[in-house]
Amino acid sequence: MSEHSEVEVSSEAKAIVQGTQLDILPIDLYVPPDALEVFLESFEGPLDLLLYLIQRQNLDILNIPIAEVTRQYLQYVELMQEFNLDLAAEYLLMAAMLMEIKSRMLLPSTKENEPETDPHEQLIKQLREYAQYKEAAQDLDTLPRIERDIFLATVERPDIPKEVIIPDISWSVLLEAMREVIERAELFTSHQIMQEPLSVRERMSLILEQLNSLQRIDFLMLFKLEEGRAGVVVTLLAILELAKESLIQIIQEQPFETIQVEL
Amino acid sequence: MTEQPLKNIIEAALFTAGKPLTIDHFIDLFVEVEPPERREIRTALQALQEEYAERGIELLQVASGYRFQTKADLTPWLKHLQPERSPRYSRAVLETIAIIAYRQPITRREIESIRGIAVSSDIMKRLQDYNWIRILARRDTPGHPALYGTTRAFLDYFNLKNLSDLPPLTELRENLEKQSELFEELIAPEKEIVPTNLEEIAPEKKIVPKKEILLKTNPFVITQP
Amino acid sequence: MTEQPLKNIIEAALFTAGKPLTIDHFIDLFVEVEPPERREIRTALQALQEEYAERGIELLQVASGYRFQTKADLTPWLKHLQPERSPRYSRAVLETIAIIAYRQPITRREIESIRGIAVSSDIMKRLQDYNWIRILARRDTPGHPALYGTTRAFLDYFNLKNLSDLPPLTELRENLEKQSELFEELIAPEKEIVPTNLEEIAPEKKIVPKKEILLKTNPFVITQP
Repeated sequence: MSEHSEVEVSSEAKAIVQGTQLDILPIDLYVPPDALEVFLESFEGPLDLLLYLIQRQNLDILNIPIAEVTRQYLQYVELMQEFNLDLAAEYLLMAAMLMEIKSRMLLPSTKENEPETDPHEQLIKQLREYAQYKEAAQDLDTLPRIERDIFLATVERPDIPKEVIIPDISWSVLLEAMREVIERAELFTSHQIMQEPLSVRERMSLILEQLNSLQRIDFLMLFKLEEGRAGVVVTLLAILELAKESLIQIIQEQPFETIQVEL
Repeated sequence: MTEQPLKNIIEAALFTAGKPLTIDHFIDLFVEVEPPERREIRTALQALQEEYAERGIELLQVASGYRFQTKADLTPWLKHLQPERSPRYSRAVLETIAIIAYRQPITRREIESIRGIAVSSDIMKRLQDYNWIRILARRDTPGHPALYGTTRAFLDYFNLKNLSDLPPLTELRENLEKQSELFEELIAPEKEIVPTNLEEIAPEKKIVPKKEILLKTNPFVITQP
Repeated sequence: MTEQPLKNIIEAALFTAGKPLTIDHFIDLFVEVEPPERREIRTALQALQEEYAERGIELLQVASGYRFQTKADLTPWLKHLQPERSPRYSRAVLETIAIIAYRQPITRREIESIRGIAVSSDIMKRLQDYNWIRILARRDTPGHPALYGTTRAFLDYFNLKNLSDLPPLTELRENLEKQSELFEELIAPEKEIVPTNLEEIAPEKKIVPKKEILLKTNPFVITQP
């Protein structure tokens, strides 16, 4: 289930082997557990898995050999359990229902014990409906859309100053965006977002701003005594960090002369 | 104010508005002078459409109004100008929006029962963030579940004028038509402005709840013997 | 790739670039195919200039290249165009401002390497238009890239006294999870009460953002004998 990432591989391809897309897993293929996990998680739920099993064998949805499909389905569910995958409860429910259908088919059918809703019919109805929307989702994905296939034509209006309207962004939405960035950044190990006191980075910005207007500033002027020891430490760390990143230079022209900081 | 051909005013407005424009928008441009007739505006729009037919861009009517956009067959060249890769949407997102588009008004539970699996709050929130869906009403059943529908912005994004432009569902054509009629009525109150303010559509929306309580929607009735 | 008139490609590019384009820009559009001669591009631009002479917009050559702009005498009408009351913002905008807030002073390249995707000039310009970011200095490396930081206005907008009011990154996740639970309770009406024993067999789905990437970059390894 890949609900948490926008970028994903083509939904049809189950795997890529030596550059070739495989839509169906070869039988008797040794699959490393990690890859199997990915494969199983590429299903959007039990209906999707069932559809896959049915379509893989070119079976008609209306006429599924329940016994065989149930057997295969249970195999996958067992695999998922074996690998301790977080198995959505829907998968287990489906397993229970398949077994129910299977056992019902073994019993002689009598009019009295026929339930109002036959689970077999119910399942076929469900599968057909889901298959429809799965297809609709694929169709939707192929419609021409903004940013990918078509671009909006706009023209500057140089004579009228553009009015800037700040969008209404809520605090929680911003935090959520940040959380996603962290998740993504962790994939780029060389760019780990380090844990760093924000006050230092803020002070770095402030120092750069001061230097922007003054070019050169007395080192001691950057410290504010009223901020206390913690403030001094933050300022010092900020200066050192800026120097380390070669954003500022710390200069002392003569011994014992005042230390200067400049851009 | 000098005399200007209506067509040129409409053309320049379309290029600078940054959003699709309706006939009402064009009328609003004429504050100090007598506004043109709606009929004249329609004629001018039609003339523009014809004049741009053979160009690199075209004048198209989408759900929220008229807009100029590039022709789809120029994409291979134009994509080199776009630094941002266009987003790709996960199957969960696409299936959920497809179900909402074809089956609206629909509750989250109903979506879940079609998909056979829980729909995470994250997906619903994301669709609202994209401004593709909104809450149309609440069902008068216990819990008052929200009924979701698609927005004009959704249609705009997929280059559609209305819901009936969606590719027909296999086998379900007649049903769909009935549903779109129903939907057209529901969507009618929404006039010019697509609610872009998310708080308006979903006042309760805050943070993506990542926790899905599964099992809460069991689409299958298992009869106990 | 089908054959397209050069003039149409140039025209569509000018309308979608969001900045003036030079002849070099046009040549860069032809990545997969033989680029046209500069002379041909100039001829096409001239043809476009003539074709737009009587329209509501015109093709002009400014210092940094060619661009379309509206004719000055249409200003009286265009000034009545209502800007969108609540403009849309993209995830890219949110992510970019969040990264700048946490990692300032930072260059655009560095933002891109954290996001793993290009950051368009448009986004940087918009954030500067909002007065949320500013250029603090320029790094003393080739190209002298600008170093961005957040402004007072940014803090004010989000009601922060200073940057250290932002939650530390490490806590951000846990907090969000807690808030999500709280939120789940708030929207409880939509939710069924799940017996606790069911929750045990329904372990919550974990987020697996790495999975897709794994599948893409590290497909099944078939061991060769």
